[in-house]
Amino acid sequence: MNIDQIKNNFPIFKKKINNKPLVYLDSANSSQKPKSVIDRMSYFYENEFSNVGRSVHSLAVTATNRFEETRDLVKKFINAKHREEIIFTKGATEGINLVANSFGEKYINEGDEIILTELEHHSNYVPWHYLRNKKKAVIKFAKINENLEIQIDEIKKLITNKTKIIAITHISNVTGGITPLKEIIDLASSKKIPVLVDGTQGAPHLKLDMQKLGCDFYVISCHKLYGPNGLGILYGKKKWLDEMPPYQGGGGMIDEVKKENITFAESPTKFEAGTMQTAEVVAFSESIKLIEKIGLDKISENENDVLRYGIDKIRKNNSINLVGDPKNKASVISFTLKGIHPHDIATILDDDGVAIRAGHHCCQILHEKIGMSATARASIGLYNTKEDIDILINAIEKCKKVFKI
Amino acid sequence: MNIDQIKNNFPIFKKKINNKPLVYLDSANSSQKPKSVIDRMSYFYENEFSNVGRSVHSLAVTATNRFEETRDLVKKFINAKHREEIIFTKGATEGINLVANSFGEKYINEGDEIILTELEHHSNYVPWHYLRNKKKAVIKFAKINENLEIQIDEIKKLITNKTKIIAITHISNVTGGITPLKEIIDLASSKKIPVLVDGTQGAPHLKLDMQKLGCDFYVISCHKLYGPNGLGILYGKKKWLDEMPPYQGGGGMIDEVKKENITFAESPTKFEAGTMQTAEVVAFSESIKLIEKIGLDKISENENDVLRYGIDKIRKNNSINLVGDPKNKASVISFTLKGIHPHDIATILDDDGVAIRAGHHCCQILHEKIGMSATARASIGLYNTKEDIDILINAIEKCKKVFKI
Amino acid sequence: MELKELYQEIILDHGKNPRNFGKCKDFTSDAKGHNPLCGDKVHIYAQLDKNKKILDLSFEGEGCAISLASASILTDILKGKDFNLAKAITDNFLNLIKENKSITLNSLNEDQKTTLMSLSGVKDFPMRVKCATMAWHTLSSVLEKK
Amino acid sequence: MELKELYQEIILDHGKNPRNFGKCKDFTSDAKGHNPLCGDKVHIYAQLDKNKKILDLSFEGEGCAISLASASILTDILKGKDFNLAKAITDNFLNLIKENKSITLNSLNEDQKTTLMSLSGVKDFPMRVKCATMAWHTLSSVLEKK
Ligand SMILES: Cc1ncc(COP(=O)(O)O)c(C=O)c1O
Ligand SMILES: Cc1ncc(COP(=O)(O)O)c(C=O)c1O
Repeated sequence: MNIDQIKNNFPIFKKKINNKPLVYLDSANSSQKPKSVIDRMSYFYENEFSNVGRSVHSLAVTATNRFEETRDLVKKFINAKHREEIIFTKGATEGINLVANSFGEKYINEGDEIILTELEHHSNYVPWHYLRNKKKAVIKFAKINENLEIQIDEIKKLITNKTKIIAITHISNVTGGITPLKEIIDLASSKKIPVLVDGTQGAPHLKLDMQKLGCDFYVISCHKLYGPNGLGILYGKKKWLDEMPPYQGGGGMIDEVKKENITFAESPTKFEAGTMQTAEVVAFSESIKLIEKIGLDKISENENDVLRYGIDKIRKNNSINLVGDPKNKASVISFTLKGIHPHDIATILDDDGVAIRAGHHCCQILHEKIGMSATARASIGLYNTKEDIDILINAIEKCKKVFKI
Repeated sequence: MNIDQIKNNFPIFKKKINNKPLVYLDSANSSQKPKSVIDRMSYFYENEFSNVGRSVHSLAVTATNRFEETRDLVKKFINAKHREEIIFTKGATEGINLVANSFGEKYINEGDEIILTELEHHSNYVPWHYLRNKKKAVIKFAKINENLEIQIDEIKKLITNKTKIIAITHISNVTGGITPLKEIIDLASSKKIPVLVDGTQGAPHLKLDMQKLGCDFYVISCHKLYGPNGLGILYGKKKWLDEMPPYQGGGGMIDEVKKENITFAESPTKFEAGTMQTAEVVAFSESIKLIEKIGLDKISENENDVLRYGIDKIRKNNSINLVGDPKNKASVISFTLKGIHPHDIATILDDDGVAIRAGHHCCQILHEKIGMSATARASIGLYNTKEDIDILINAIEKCKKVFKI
Repeated sequence: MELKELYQEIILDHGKNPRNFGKCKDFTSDAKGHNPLCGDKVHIYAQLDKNKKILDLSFEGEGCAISLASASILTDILKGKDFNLAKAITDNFLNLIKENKSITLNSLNEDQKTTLMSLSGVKDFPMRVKCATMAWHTLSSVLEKK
Repeated sequence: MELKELYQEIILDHGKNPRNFGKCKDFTSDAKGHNPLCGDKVHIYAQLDKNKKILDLSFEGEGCAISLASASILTDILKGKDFNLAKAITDNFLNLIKENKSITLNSLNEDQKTTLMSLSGVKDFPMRVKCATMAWHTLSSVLEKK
């Protein structure tokens, strides 16, 4: 696989940042977009645009077909069993809110327990916090170990007969640690506890197979998967989606509307209220096509090469501290420098065209645990190379110079 | 104003539909997009893309600035008092869901009353229906008259000291009738009842001034305003937004997150959970610029010319029945033909390149009232001409031929 | 996409003068179909006997020419048939419309075949496929309910 | 955008060795500032007397060099000043950073002016403006609380 060729698909890499070539190491935040996705969106608006599912004229037919074809593509991409299990959302955040709200409304009552982990992103905690307040439910956080890894034993400990759902990340957006999902889901299934997987960081790096994985819900953000902003996917097992009440109310999701009562359509329509982000959905099909053309195995092989190369270099560098040391990890390197705050690191790196993220990465529980209010994070996408790591390390060295350390 | 010049801004009109030029009369469903909006989105992805508000590198700075500049533009466009009163949503539907949920959570209790009208779109009913179920609240529908107009007296009749909100459309998406909003809002204010305006159909045709209008909430769908799909605007008075609890939970909207409790940011951040549809927001600034370049007064002047021309022609044609006859109206002509179902009309019109919508237009309450399960609707946007109306009428005549009537 | 393929003489006739409209006497099973996006509705009534035969069949409903004609043709053709045959014809018809397969059943006479085939013009109008198939899906419910 | 404009000697010094760090004795008013997006925090303590004078001023906090230096410089410059002057200097500083206006106050000596001006490099780094201004906004709360 030739990375330069792949990089050529992403117009933004023609851009200079502070007169330096862009070294984009912020894909865990949001990935850049290939030309095929950008152009698909323009093409759609210029040639095929109409509202979906509502009118019977030719444009509406085309738009509706393109939209629903993408649902089929996604179904195949994640190997779901039914196309009705694929719901388009605004993002992973909305996906989790939908489940916490709708599943929570129906199945979670006073005293019931929700298991999260200390690694969760705010998106996989705040919606459950609402539910805790609304239903007087209990949230339990599974402890992570000194390497900042999720451990199945800590989850096992927390399970009681009041556990109603386990909501857990696939890959940590701070440590890159890969959760032993299969084991956790098997454990949960044996106790009939449904599992929601926050797959926001998982989907871009790991091949997905919903039927094999066996989780009950899986959420994805398309913008981290080389797709458009403002689009996410919620996968849910049909048996739940059939039973769950709708989430937002509006056009398109009803069966019959009377003054006294309203009945609702079936999934996925039931969960897609109002005019959808059609262009984004249609364009996302190009992300899937690109990923499948390169192959997720090749993508992760290259990403892992770059990751290992980076970790090795950092280990050899005494002034850089790695944050977390999970055995099984992907894409993410979080680090700190003694005496230089991560924000200052990010600013100085930017001067060399290197884009990373600094902060708590929407993981305050984790940052409180490790006693740091912020860390610096470099994250690797399909377009990154070992050269990018070299430039990163040089720029980190420069931080020390600027700070006279 | 030269319509052809304006039309040239919209690439889709180069397209042929069934070998005929596209006559797009479905803008109330969703409007077509000018090249400037489409190109702005591409440009953003190709040159400026990064996640907003989260990183400190240069791309993130640019993206964040563009995003927040659009908020300022929207503030000016609708003459809101504070930029914090502008919240970006997925669409009008999400805007209303947000208010029904968040305002409803805090201010509406058992037995409290919500006033809607018989003209409301499902988006402005279903969210209130949820609230009715959740809080045991009561929904009252203000009756419309034989011209299918909203009448202030019918609203007045329904107001009691239990009325907690009035939620009402600005322009009906079926009749085009313009609601006497100012009078209704003045009445409501005098009784300290907040008013939510469903401005989905209002914003594309009427100049907006939130400070003059004095409503408490106003929702907009950008895709009906020549902007991208998947984006909406919720305007809310600061005094409410400051007090209302957040809606969706996730990254970016928090203040401090602990295991036991969470505190939240201020508006608008509080209401914008998760990664936003940045490209869409940025591109929407081009919609506003186009509208302001032409001028909303000129836009509505032309639209009204075309509308009156169409209504006159239809009145002279004995076989076409107008649906609703509001005195004050904009953009929309709904009609039926004796002996031909609206779906069949839409299909036959499409054969001549004419795109209209047929169905209940997400207004089942209204359609039940008028005893029709479906109507045909032609709706006028800034790019439509009297010629479009001529082609429409000819195509309607063809329906009779096909049906041998 | 030829408009006159969609609106054939037979369709227009069945659309304007639907056969077997109303509730049939002594119906023993019924089911409703509804397309919430457009508002089309159908309600099918059947009098079924113990020998798995459709003694009588009728419908009520509102909708476009295609959906009315489709329900009308359905009742006309399947009245008097036994369950298995009705089921086979339904499958055949749905395959014709959705998968573009040809009608194979020789249990129908030429006249009935022509009538049924008149609905096939809908294949080229994707947004109208549901109009043509709704009654047939509803019939399946009626038979399953038995 | 010159990195060395942002990380001037004075800033680095105040960042590494913040002045007036900790709770000042007998503080009579305090307030917290927080930037939830990056996690920077500041807590300002002031001992105020009835004659509207800031007798003592200190802070605690964590964050980047800019935010620490900004809080440190603030306490250094405003300690001993009376309210109105502190308020005027604050406004002046915020205008400098946000509106790019120049510092006009001659109540500050040259040394203090140079120190304050060292924070102005932040103007060219929009994402860092909040780091430089948070302490000043928090001080306004402290004075208002009085
Ligand atoms: C692990 C994880 N979960 C959830 C999210 C939320 O995704 P989004 O902001 O796209 O809704 C993110 C991204 O910020 C993430 O990294
Ligand atoms: C009057 C009215 N309200 C609300 C909506 C819902 O808007 P959206 O689907 O963009 O959320 C529409 C559009 O369908 C409408 O016409």
